[in-house]
Amino acid sequence: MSTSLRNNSAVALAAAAFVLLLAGLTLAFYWVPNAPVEGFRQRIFYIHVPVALTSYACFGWAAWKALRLLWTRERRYDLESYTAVHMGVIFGILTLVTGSIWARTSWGVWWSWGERQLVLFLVLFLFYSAYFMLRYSVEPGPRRERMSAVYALFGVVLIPVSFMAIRLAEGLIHPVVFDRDPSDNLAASQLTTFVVCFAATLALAASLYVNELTGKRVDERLRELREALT
Amino acid sequence: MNYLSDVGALARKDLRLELRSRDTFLSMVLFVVATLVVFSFSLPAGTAEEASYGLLWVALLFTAILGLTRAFAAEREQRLLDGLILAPCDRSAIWLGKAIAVLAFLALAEVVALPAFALFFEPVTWEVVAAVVLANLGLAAVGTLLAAMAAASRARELLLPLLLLPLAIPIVVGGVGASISDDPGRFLGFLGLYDLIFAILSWASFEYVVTE
Amino acid sequence: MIRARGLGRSFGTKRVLRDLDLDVGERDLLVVTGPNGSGKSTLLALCAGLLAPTAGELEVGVDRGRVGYLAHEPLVYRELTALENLELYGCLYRVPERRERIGMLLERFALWEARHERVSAFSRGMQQRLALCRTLLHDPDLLLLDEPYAGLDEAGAALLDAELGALAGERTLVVSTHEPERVAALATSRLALG
Amino acid sequence: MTSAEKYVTAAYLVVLGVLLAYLVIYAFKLSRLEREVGELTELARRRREAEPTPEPDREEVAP
Repeated sequence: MSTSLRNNSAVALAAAAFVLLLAGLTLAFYWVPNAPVEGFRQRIFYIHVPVALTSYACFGWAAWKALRLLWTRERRYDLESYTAVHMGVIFGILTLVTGSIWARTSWGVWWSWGERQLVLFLVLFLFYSAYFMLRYSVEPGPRRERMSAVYALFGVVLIPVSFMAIRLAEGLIHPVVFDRDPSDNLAASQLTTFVVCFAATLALAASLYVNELTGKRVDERLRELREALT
Repeated sequence: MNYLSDVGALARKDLRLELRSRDTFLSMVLFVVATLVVFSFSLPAGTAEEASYGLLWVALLFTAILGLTRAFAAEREQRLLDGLILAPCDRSAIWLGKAIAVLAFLALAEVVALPAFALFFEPVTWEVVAAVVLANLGLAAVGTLLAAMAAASRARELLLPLLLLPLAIPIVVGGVGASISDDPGRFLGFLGLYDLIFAILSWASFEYVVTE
Repeated sequence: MIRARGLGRSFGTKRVLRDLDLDVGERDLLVVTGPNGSGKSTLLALCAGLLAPTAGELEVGVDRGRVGYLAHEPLVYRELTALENLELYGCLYRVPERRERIGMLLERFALWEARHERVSAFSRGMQQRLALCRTLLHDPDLLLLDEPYAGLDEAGAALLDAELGALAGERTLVVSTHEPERVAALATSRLALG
Repeated sequence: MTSAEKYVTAAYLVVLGVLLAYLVIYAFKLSRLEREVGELTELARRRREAEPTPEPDREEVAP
């Protein structure tokens, strides 16, 4: 894409993210009524679940870019996959933090093995930290790009598999907690707030992704320039 | 037919190398028995019997990691992977040959480990044996691919456990579940599904890990 | 057989090969010379397909089953015997009448007596000769020899001279060496790197 | 503020905090890039003064 086109879309993304975030916050705090049972603390739901879903989206995007790298051997996909994984991990950390705060309000403990999604994010966090360890311990070049791509693909396959494992582990290895599935009995107003918040976090992730990608591209171009000059 | 003869030749080579040096296999057997003994000291008297099955699976997992760290040792020290990659055979044959060798070492170590476990802790039911067999397949499949990745990196011995442990969590869940649950079928089915998915994924992606 | 345009390769930030154009015909013998670290081995590894170019493009007219590659390392298992190594590669390269061909090569490179000995017991020269057997085992159309004379004594070097003499004009050869005069007579083209 | 409200605001503030931290790290990265560009332009200028005529860069194969 020509740089002017890219700049405009980056600005558009940032603006969209800002507007949606603002809308999401006001809706979540002021417009939507308190949930019948949980009352005020249910409002964490409007940040915790959108951030979690955005994290999944980032990992999915990273796997998609990785697949294209392996398929078309075009080297620019490596940076895109790497940035997407980086985004996924940042939102993963946010999910873990907001999730443990939610566990604190609901069950008075900072961590509960019964909350499936939290446990899954812990597994994914471990997995993708190893992704960065892999990247740092291999020389930059085609070999590292392909290995990172393969590992990112394993990651996205691991998400459903380990979710099944965690579900199987309930009651036998981990304690069962009455786990009200957050997205099933939502009133209309709660649903709209959730959708706006989700769109906001997605736009935010996309905006950060585009900026960081540009930063990494400049980094690489500078390295080539340095190579050409020395 | 050629593919199988390649895999056979590669697996025979690994087994012959192991018979000559005998270091990987013996160290795995001693490691698993020593780990079980250490674990026996780690459980307070009152804990439930099921806890010991958990120890068995942790011991098996780390024995597998020990074996996998040695998997590409010869290829890495003498830079032999280049020779194997240049051969016209499908590169996944290298993965399958190595996975079969790792599987053999794991099985041999478990032939000693399971009776030792039965002696020290709880009886080994057929569900446990079935789960161990399925877990071996999964560990060998994914572990061989990750060992090839680690072999190409600087921090080899450190990187392999980091790469493998998150991917091994479903195997441990399936294994422990099959050992202590009164309905082991679900867990064995899950282990089978895991093996199928990750064996195919490892088989397909090995080529991209060892070449440029 | 080999065509390179603007070929480049860098490892991380270090650029080893830069903007290289190269044409090697079917029956040519290209001698590659240059100081250490000038990219000779990298060029051969690129032609063998072990490394991917990070700049420009490279075409090799034959698939990897018809390429013989002799690297710095012998690429044989130290704990296996000479025979076992060649049998492994014979199987992987699908060499017809494998036994006869292995026997003939071992004899030609004076390794027949040591065929049941482990490579770990071999001297540097014997390992180099075994590596040559491995390279020639499947009768390749393209031979990439990275400093083939390294470690060879006078007798070994004479064996190699005879071998190269027989192959020159029949096959495509790319030989990187620090003693170009040994192959000067056979060379059809020359490339000085670095 | 009830304890629930404290926790909810804490959750949103944490998210904001992490984003601000991300921006700070990104700012450091930008300043590093800026310094690097400065170095390279300096390098380029020195190189242009050293060799007024650019020498050929391609290695031809001697027949």
